[in-house]
Amino acid sequence: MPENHYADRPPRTPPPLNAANADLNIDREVRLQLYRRLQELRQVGNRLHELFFQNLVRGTSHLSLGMEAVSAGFGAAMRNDDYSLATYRGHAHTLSRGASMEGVIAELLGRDNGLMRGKGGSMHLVDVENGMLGSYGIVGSNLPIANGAAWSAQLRGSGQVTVCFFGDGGANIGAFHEALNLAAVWELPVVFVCENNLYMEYTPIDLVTAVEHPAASRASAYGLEEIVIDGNDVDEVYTCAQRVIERARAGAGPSLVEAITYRLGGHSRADMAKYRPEAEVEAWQGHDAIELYHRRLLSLGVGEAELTAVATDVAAQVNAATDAAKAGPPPPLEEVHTQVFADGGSSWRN
Amino acid sequence: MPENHYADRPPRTPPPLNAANADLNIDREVRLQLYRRLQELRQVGNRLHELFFQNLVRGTSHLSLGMEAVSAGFGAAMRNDDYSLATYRGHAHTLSRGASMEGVIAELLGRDNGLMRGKGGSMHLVDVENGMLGSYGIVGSNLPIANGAAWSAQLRGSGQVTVCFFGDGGANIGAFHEALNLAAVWELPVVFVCENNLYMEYTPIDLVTAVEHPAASRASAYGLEEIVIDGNDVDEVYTCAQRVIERARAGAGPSLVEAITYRLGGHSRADMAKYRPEAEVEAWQGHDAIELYHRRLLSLGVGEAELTAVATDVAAQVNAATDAAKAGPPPPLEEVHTQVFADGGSSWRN
Amino acid sequence: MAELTYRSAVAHGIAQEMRRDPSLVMLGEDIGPAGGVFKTTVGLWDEFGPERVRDTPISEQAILGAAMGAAMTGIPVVAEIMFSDFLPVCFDILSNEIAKARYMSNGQLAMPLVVRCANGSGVRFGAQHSQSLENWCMMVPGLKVVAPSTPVDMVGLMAAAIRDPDPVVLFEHKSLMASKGEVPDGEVLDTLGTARTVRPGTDVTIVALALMVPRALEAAEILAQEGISAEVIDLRSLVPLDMASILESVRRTSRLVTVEENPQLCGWGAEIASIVAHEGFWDLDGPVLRVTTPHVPLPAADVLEDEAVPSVDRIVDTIRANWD
Amino acid sequence: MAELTYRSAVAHGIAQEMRRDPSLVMLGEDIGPAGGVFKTTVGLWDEFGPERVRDTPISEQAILGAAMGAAMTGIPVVAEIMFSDFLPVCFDILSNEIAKARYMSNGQLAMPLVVRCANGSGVRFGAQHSQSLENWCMMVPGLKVVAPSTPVDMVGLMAAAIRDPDPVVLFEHKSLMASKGEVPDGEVLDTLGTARTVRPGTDVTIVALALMVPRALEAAEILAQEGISAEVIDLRSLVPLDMASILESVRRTSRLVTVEENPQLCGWGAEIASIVAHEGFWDLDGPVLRVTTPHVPLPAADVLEDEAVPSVDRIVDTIRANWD
Ligand SMILES: Cc1ncc(C[n+]2csc(CCOP(=O)(O)OP(=O)(O)O)c2C)c(N)n1
Ligand SMILES: Cc1ncc(C[n+]2csc(CCOP(=O)(O)OP(=O)(O)O)c2C)c(N)n1
Ligand SMILES: [Mg+2]
Ligand SMILES: [Mg+2]
Repeated sequence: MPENHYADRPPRTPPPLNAANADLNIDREVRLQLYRRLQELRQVGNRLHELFFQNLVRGTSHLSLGMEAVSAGFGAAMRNDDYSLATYRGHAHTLSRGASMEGVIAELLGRDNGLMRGKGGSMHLVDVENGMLGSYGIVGSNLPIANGAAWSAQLRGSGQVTVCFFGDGGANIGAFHEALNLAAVWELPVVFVCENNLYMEYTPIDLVTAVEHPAASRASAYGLEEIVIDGNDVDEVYTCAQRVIERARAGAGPSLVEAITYRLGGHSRADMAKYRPEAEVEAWQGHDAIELYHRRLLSLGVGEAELTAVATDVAAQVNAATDAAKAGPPPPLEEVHTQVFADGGSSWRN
Repeated sequence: MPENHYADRPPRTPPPLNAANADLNIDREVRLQLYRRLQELRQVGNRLHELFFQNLVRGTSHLSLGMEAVSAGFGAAMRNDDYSLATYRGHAHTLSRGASMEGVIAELLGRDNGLMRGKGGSMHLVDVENGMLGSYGIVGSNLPIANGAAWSAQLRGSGQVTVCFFGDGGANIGAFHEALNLAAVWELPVVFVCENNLYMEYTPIDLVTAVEHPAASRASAYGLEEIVIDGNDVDEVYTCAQRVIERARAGAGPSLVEAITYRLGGHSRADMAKYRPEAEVEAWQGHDAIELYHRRLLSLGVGEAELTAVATDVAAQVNAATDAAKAGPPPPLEEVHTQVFADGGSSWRN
Repeated sequence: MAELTYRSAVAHGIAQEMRRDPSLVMLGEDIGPAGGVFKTTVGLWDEFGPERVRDTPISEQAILGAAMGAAMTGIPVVAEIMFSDFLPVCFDILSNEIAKARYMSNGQLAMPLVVRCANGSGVRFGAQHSQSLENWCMMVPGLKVVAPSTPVDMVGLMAAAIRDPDPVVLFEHKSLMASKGEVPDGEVLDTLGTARTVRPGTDVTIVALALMVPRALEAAEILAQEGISAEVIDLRSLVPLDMASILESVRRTSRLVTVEENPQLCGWGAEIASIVAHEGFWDLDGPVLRVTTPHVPLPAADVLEDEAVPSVDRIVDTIRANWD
Repeated sequence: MAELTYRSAVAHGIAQEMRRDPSLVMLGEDIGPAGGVFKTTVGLWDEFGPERVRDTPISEQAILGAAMGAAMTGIPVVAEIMFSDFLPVCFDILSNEIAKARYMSNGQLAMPLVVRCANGSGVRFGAQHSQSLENWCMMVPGLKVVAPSTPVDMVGLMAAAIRDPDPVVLFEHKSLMASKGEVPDGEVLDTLGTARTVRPGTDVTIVALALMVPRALEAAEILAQEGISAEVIDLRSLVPLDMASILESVRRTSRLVTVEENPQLCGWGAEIASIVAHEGFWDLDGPVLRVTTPHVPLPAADVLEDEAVPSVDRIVDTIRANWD
């Protein structure tokens, strides 16, 4: 089997950059925040990649390298008490809600200072205090659960909106269908965001999907608007996020957004993603969320020095978080037996 | 709780009868066969209803009274070696493939001469010899399985087409989505037929569905044509069935058909279906598949006497089948332990 | 004191809790105006309205997903899965998500929800609507499992399950629906994880659950006439499991028989037998016996279903045949 | 004779059968050009082509449904569910449909299919990708269940499972993937339902499965140094279950210990313990012991996962502590 088994397929190239997005009405301060967030997500992603190859991440890790604009854009558009649910590829979505970098990194290292003290691991980041209701390892499972969080907000009249991220591959599983239908019927304040990075693990999504857009082409099946955005243009993501979140908050019901993006690295762990056409990878490298945004900010008059300062600042933060994470001890062995039940333990008999 | 809890909803009335269907190019012989089949299905249904109230059907029974035109029309359009899969509401679909009336009735009576010697019961009629691959009790389950039968025919190059029947309520379950997508991607020779009788068990389907047509409004989500037909007009059903089955046989892939129909009786067992608006029930009684067809055949010059003869003939057949079914002994108790495994037994250890 | 059917005890218990806790909600198929296909939720929609008693599409994953998401954000939920046989349709949400969320989040997520379902044989519905699947839930770490056998237990254990901060699966036995019993006026609240000795005895301990409890009692009656004194324990709850009561009983009787409606392999009786064969080994004076449905899917015909599921006669015969 | 890894033995066994039976097909996620996420299907797509080795969408119900429909119409199928942890997503098709079709149809439908999945702990993937779920399949009437522990067993039992006319779930252990062993040249065909005594002994019978087999063997080695002679049985197959071998062994050793990777409740060890506590009761000289993962979801951190899953030390300690 050749490692690059889909190398001969016609490359699926990024959408053309929408230059008009530079003119979107977004505050300079917000844009700088978005840039900072992109830097954080990218730099933590890179760091986790390094730690994996240093054999310090013992399990797996599904990075969002290249896909950061989706979580950054949505994260910035959410209210502090809004809810997020992600897949196993949930690091960026957790960080974009304000979770501690140390907590995330330490969790992947299996340390006691991890977000869940090592119990959950890379695929299951949860940070309830910051509205992050979890990363779900089973494809599709988070969509029906997101409905529940949205239902709860509806019942409580809290005005909270739930944003649920999933992959292109996840749009073909049964839970997607059930969740979308119920959300529409109950007019739930929930936004489903498909991060279409064109691939399942190693199989191109178009080979196994009946329609062009795994999520958006199905919106009409639930009476919803078809929304496809450039998931690498953080301004476009942010603006769309504001709109659909506002809509949900106003009681106008759910939305389904498909954000087209690409992972710069592999699916997980040591995957080098050699199975993709080279021209495709190159095209997407040329449409990198962070570089695009860097150029846009320059074009909007932000100085190179200011951007560099952000990047440097973030680098220091990531270094400090890494050191702190590494300094954490392993969790005590008794932790195996805690928190199965609400009494803190795992006792099932007397 | 009032028994007629949805009585105040606006009635959902039948589609207007399409008079042009009289002009469809269908042989007189075929039409008489269709009429006979309708009579068979109706009369067996009525008989089963009686037997239930005589407490002879010990389990449950989900009748197709009022919905017979769908199975009659599709059954007539199928080749002998084509495959059918149905839900628990599978009597008509089994009979329309040529299964023995005695076998069906006896199965409901739990007798040894039942189609499956009493092992399966009303919800699980199977008659492989006649292409009936089963009645499935779990909503949605038969759709992915139908794909498998179609895949097998594709692999074997047999030209067989698989027809899979399901309900409006079944269009909201995850298996529907997975099955439709795979069928489309693999271009399987399968036809999915939604019998939309406007209700789940007791809940009107429109209260829990995001779109007008639970099945057809979703066809585009799988790149398929939206097809809605009058499920009570057997000529319309038959013509549509011919078209989509031919398409599948020719290798042009799956179809999704939504046949609008109505059950004249309850969902199952002793349900009197009092929860529906009276005006709705009356409107549909006026759009009864058998009466409609009776009138059409008269208008096409078939004599009343000829039609009466068919009905009388079928009545005799049903009586004979009932007597034979009742004469069957209960299955021997050892049958509990047979046919779990291919060796004929159920042994799981030495 | 009022006499209630087991069926109406379901709604009775839920109503008690919905009155107590205005945040408690329900969802499921046909549970609203229709009152449930087993008529176990009759009256709740009328009293608590469509916001708190929600009809759903036929989407079991969506049902349990909604229940989970609501529970973990502060809304306690009672979700109905119409037949336990449909649990496999949503088993990922139940076993991988609901059961594990607290653990994986290291306690960040709470899960105050109850999944109710009709369970068990006797109605001649065949292999996909008659199963006893308590062991399917017992085997999943993080789930609690309850199966009441009487109206009063139904009310009290329903209340306990609803108030429990952990996810509880509550099995309602189809063949017990019409059975009747006294239920005290006022609040009824029971305790999870407590078995009940429903008949004292000295020679053999019979452990049973749900429909098997009345059968075990009848069997004990017959055995008594033959000079065998059987103690009958209604297990009521599989998780938490009241092993103390079982071990204590076996200490006195020196014999254990479990009576399970599930097909044999990996049933709850196996778990109990294995624990007794360890911790109670030196108390045992004879082999541990299990009476179960044979390891087959359930047949539909009445004579076959009756042959498959443990009967009073089979319980008696098994014990008699192994008596010395 | 060639040395194969356990991982490559999977494809080796399947290839042998695909060459033998040109009607045999496969389906699953990323099993084609990618060779499977565990690289267990490498080479099959190249040799047998995309018609016989089909990539699917992420649609487990569609996968098992397609497998079932094809199998019952004459096409034998090997379906991959990537991780056993995903079985609950398609558990209706497996437990209600595939397992019961023959019975409900009174033998009209045959079901020659194999469901393969990666199973078990040791890779620090956390609670949703590390489970040992053999008992979930064992408890379903109509399914056969196999879990090989060596490359040669993988080839031979894969072939046997594929040729078996009944549905078989075959568990491939993630932590054994890199292990190596000799596999004879030419056709290798084993027999379902046969356990293997992998170490003879006289004092205690240890029954183990998959990853627990090498651990039980190591434990036996240590115990031998302390004068305890342990017989180790590799169960290999849960359905059919080779109870004869276990009972025969216990007759000689008078002691039984099961070593299970699954969480305790309703594990396969419970079933075996309960049978031995009945049929082998008078052979037993001491309590039946079970070593299992505690009844918790699996934690992700390496130290915690290692603490949870039965280790050589825990097996040794359990036996030692119960020795008299
Ligand atoms: C139900 C289920 N099936 C299969 C898997 C294995 N799996 C993990 S990630 C993945 C690919 C998912 O692709 P996509 O949804 O596009 O998300 P991406 O990884 O590209 O972000 C698969 C098949 C799973 N976790 N859950
Ligand atoms: C997965 C699943 N959920 C629920 C049920 C219970 N149930 C049986 S029939 C039915 C209604 C089905 O409605 P529809 O699909 O419209 O078919 P109809 O009965 O109207 O023919 C329900 C909810 C079931 N059998 N399977
Ligand atoms: Mg993807
Ligand atoms: Mg319907």
